[in-house]
Amino acid sequence: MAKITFLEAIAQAQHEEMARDDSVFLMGEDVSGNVYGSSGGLLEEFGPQRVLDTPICESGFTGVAIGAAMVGMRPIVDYTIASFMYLATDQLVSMAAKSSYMYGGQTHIPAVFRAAMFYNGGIAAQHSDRNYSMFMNVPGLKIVVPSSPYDAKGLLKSAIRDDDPVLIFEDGNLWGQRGEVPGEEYLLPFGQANVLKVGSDVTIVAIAARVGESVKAAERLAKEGITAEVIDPRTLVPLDTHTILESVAKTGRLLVVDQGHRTCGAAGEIAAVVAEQGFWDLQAPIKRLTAPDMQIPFSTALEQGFYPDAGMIATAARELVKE
Amino acid sequence: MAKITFLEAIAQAQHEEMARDDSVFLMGEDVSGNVYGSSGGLLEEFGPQRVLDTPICESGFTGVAIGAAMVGMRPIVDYTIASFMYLATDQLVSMAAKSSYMYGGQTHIPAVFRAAMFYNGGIAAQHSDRNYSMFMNVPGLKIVVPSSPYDAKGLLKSAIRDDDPVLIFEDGNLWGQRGEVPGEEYLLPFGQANVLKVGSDVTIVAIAARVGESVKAAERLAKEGITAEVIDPRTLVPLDTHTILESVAKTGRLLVVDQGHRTCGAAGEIAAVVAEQGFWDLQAPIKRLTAPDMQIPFSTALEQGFYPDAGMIATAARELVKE
Amino acid sequence: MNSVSESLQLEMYRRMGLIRHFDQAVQKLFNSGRIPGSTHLSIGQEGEVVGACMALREDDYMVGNHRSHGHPIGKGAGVNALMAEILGKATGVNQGKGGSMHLADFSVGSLGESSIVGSGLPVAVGAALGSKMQGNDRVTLCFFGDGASNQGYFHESMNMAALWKLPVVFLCENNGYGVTTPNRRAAALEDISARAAGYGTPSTIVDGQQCLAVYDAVTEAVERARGGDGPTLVEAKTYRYHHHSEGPLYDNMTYRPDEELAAWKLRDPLLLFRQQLAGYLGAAELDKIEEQAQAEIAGALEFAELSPFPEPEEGYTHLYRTPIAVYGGEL
Amino acid sequence: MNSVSESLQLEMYRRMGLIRHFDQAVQKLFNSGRIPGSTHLSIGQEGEVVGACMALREDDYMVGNHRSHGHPIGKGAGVNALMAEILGKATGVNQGKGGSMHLADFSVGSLGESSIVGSGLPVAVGAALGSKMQGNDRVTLCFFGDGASNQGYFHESMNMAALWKLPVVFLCENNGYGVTTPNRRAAALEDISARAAGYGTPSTIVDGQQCLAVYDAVTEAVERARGGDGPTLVEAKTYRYHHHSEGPLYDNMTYRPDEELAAWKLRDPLLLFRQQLAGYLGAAELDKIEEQAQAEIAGALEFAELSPFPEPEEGYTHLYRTPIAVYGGEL
Ligand SMILES: Cc1ncc(C[n+]2csc(CCOP(=O)(O)OP(=O)(O)O)c2C)c(N)n1
Ligand SMILES: Cc1ncc(C[n+]2csc(CCOP(=O)(O)OP(=O)(O)O)c2C)c(N)n1
Ligand SMILES: [Mg+2]
Ligand SMILES: [Mg+2]
Repeated sequence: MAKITFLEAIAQAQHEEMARDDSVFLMGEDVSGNVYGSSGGLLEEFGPQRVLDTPICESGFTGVAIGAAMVGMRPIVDYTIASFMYLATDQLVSMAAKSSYMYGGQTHIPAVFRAAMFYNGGIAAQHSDRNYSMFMNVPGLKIVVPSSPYDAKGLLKSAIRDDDPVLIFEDGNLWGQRGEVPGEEYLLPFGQANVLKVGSDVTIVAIAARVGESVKAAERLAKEGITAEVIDPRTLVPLDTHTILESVAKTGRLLVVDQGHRTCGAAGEIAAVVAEQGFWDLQAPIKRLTAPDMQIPFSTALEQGFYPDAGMIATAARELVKE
Repeated sequence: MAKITFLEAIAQAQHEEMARDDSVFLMGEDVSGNVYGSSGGLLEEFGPQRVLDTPICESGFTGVAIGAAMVGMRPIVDYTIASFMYLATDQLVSMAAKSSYMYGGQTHIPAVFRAAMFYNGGIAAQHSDRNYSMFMNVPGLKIVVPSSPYDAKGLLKSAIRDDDPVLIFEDGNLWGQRGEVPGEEYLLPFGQANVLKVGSDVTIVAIAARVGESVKAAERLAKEGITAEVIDPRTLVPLDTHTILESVAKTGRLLVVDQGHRTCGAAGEIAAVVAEQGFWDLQAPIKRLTAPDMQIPFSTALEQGFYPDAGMIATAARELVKE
Repeated sequence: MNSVSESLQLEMYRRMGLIRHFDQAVQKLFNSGRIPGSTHLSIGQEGEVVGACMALREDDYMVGNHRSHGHPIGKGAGVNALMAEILGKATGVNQGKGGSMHLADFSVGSLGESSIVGSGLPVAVGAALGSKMQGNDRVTLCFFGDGASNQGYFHESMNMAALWKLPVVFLCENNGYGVTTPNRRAAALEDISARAAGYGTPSTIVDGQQCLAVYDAVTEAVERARGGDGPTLVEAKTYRYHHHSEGPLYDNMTYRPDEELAAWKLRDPLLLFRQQLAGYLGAAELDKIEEQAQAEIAGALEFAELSPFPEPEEGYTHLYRTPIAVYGGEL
Repeated sequence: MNSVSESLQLEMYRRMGLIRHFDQAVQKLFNSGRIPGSTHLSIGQEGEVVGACMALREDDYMVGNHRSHGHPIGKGAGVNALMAEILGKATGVNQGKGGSMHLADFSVGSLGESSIVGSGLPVAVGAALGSKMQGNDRVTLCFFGDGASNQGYFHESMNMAALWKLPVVFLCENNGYGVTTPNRRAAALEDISARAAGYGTPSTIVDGQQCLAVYDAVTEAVERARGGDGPTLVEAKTYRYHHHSEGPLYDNMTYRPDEELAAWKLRDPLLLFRQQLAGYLGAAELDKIEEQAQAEIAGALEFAELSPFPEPEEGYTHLYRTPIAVYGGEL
């Protein structure tokens, strides 16, 4: 199997789906220029109509995508950075998420909204958002957080074929990471978690780039005789609660690791689900490891330590196992 | 003490603070016309400059409020309906919440953003949002959810004097409700929960209009010999975890009641805090009662039963106590 | 105007009548407490609604807003399912999920009525983009109010449509007010059409009470759009006889002078239509049409009344086209 | 122009030199990996930056954007704290929390540089509203790019400012591109100033490479604003010599022709300033000023380099002015 980067996997998925289905097109600021590397070759192959550069107007072009979807197109919107979704929140919530429901199924919005998260890069408060949790609170959206090139490709292809609005949050810290991706076509279903490590002492549920850190932590813990089960939900909506609960039934301990803010974040949701449905299996308090409820500073001297890394994860897991 | 409506309490708070401090002013669509009843008399007393009707441009006029706050004004922005905050999300998150931090304390944004929640009124998906949870995920904001006229007045006055951006979510179902409000001036501090009923069998934490439903439920339960402790956090950011944890230490059981959506909602956050910090006190699984993760339908035939009422709360509490 | 066939004129008059009677029926229902939420009537604006919609082809698209009982009717929707929707019935066009503020009928190209002011504008541009990409020659008509024209959406949508020369017609229903705020206290210039110059887009102001004048202006705009020459901004000056929405909220409000309302009523679009056609189409003929419209609405009302409410379980459908498990309350 | 005093002209030249050398120093730092994140230089645009800022009074306000190393300098900020901020040091103007995209210095009326494109526009309008309410006569100058002019914020801000006749000057830095997209592929009309007509707002196009021309245009706009006659839109045609941001992302990109860049460099704002003043201000004098500017930046660099990084605990301050307990990571 070829080893390609996360970004190349995204590019491949877009390429394949655009070749397969004429109604798929890409839009966003500077997409034809392939500034970040996820749209390379698309302009040459599909032309400027299907690789559509937009003016800088996130709220407007999100509405454009929704309108196009209503008449049968399948837009992929690239926001480049997740922070810019705030400008498009009205269209994402009031229109994309609600149209199918409020029109009683007369329409549906098969659109994909891609956004990269560039936290941990000295890019300061206005560009470092990891805001999937806010959108998890909105019924009608599906939320995808791939953690590897393989997942990115398979989940993005599924998202493009999905008939509902799908938000894909790409972890910028993974963009350059390489991983094996098969040559043959494959799709990954929504709502099926990936168990990366099997273990019986503690369950670690991790999101996006925290998955890799958790695997590293699990490897360190293994040397100490602690076996951690590492679960990547892959999609946060729908959430594979079954796999998580089964794991907790076995381990009795849950650590949730998330680079997002804590309050009302994805980690809290997962914790709440287990506190409700897996309570009798728990042998210790649930623990969340998240970014602080703080805005993101520019200086590396300040930002370092903001996001849970392998060391912090291992420490937290060790403490949990002791309880 | 006089019995006044929730809306009158809001109007009083605004009136008193505008009279006290020249830098306080009200802005929003149709505020001078007092359409909904929270700005009555203000135009006559303070004139059109301090009761400023804006064009319909939520993103823009939110930015205007922020700019005015930066130069020393203390705007109160009235969105009328919380659903319209989605248009202003960029300004609320990228500017209001982040400015103090990213400019290293050179500035701060003493602005109040008021929004009413009109769910349960046949007003359909685009006007029925109860979206405080989304904003709880944003560090830098303070989030207030009053549940009575007394609280509304005291908390709004505190919000206006607070030096940070405060979002106040007013439950439209409470606007007409009457309650006692003292003639003398008072302020309510942020981060101090209100214990409405003392009990030892189960802790019920409820938000906004769910507080009244929970009190009703507690009264029914009392007749059956079950004593429920009903806690209203009053402010969700900051959250008075201390009062909640102390209560759970006594009751061993937690029910969280919220009219918001479930996933990544306020109820989940409260559940997660207790699953982490109050775990050893718990004698039963935590339970959330929330609106479904569904958009809001127009037809009363469909919307009824969407939000936990006294009956549903009592049933859930009974089940919890049995476990 | 003389090119407008007699049958088309009759149909215009019929649809104006349908809208008038539809909204009058809705008003009664609302006053008797039968309609939850809030409802916005377009009585007084029927001329521009019908004139604009009828300039479209049947397979063209139309986007409305919160004041959109008339828009789908103008586009040719059947009134039964619309009325049933207003009452929250299972037979409603949205099966009771949308109600008064979302009266869309996709089967006639009515692509949704979003009640978030201004939010329909980019959606209309998107539909036009879709048509262009699909290589068909459909045009999208977008209704929006004077108040909506102050949203950023207006600017972004005008710019993209002009830049990409998309087949879209922007129809500003300038009824002088957004809720209680007069346009002159919300927009820097009273003529919204003045803004078109910033995008190199043609624009025109038309008397919204003259159905045929609107028809002509929009027909020209539609031709331009269909011919690949991009958008046009048509501003129809009009008036709503009712307050912003039904109910007691606006009783005793003085935001607009009584004489203003009275003056506009003298220029009622149905009245003007009759005057304009006098001699050419007989009064008896027009009376008959109006009576038929009234009867059709009475029938719709009966249909709606007799229809069942949806079952509670129906509240949990249609969120997704490809459903996933979600927390569903007590179900 | 002749009314501009010699000392003011010298100061203009000095600030242009400061900005040029500041950004050149930043470029070197970035290339050597000393600056995290991304950084946007305004080399080539110094003329409009300084010309506009110097038309302000010291107590006036100014709002910048992502390309705002120069804006606070133009407004009179000291360069030490700015440079220290770029390096993420504790002595930075934002104590290391903001960095290159947020170089605000509130002490000189620089009210923040928001890197969300367009978001500074309504904030500037708000500052102007505040001034009006407070009854002082301060003016707010708002910088924004050609790309930003396509955001809804532009429209909403122009409308409110014009409607309320607020003391604000909108300065569009039209450098022809937003990242790699030429203005003509993003805006329906190339002249952003054409949009002012839609709000009844005066507008003017000015050669952004001619510092004094910009100064004159903005001075007029500032006078209008201060006099209570509302906003003006000034469009400065300019060019950035560098790509959108530093780093390898744009290497080998062909979105703009080499000849275009070369042609603009012939009209370098510092060069043109010297030419225009030739004879009037001596070359020697100007050389000296530029050398002093260079030395000042060298000093700032040294100050920044020698300054300590903030302590990790500092990452947990300033979120609120009235602090509340929040989850604070490992602290
Ligand atoms: C984004 C948003 N802001 C505010 C409202 C409340 N609102 C509903 S209609 C309306 C006035 C709209 O005025 P206009 O666009 O002129 O349309 P008209 O009602 O006059 O037909 C307002 C403010 C809303 N629905 N959406
Ligand atoms: C809302 C938003 N969208 C996109 C971006 C990414 N971005 C940063 S600068 C820029 C181009 C801005 O162009 P322009 O306004 O012309 O300013 P210039 O960079 O040319 O000075 C873009 C797209 C952003 N920062 N904010
Ligand atoms: Mg109107
Ligand atoms: Mg530019």
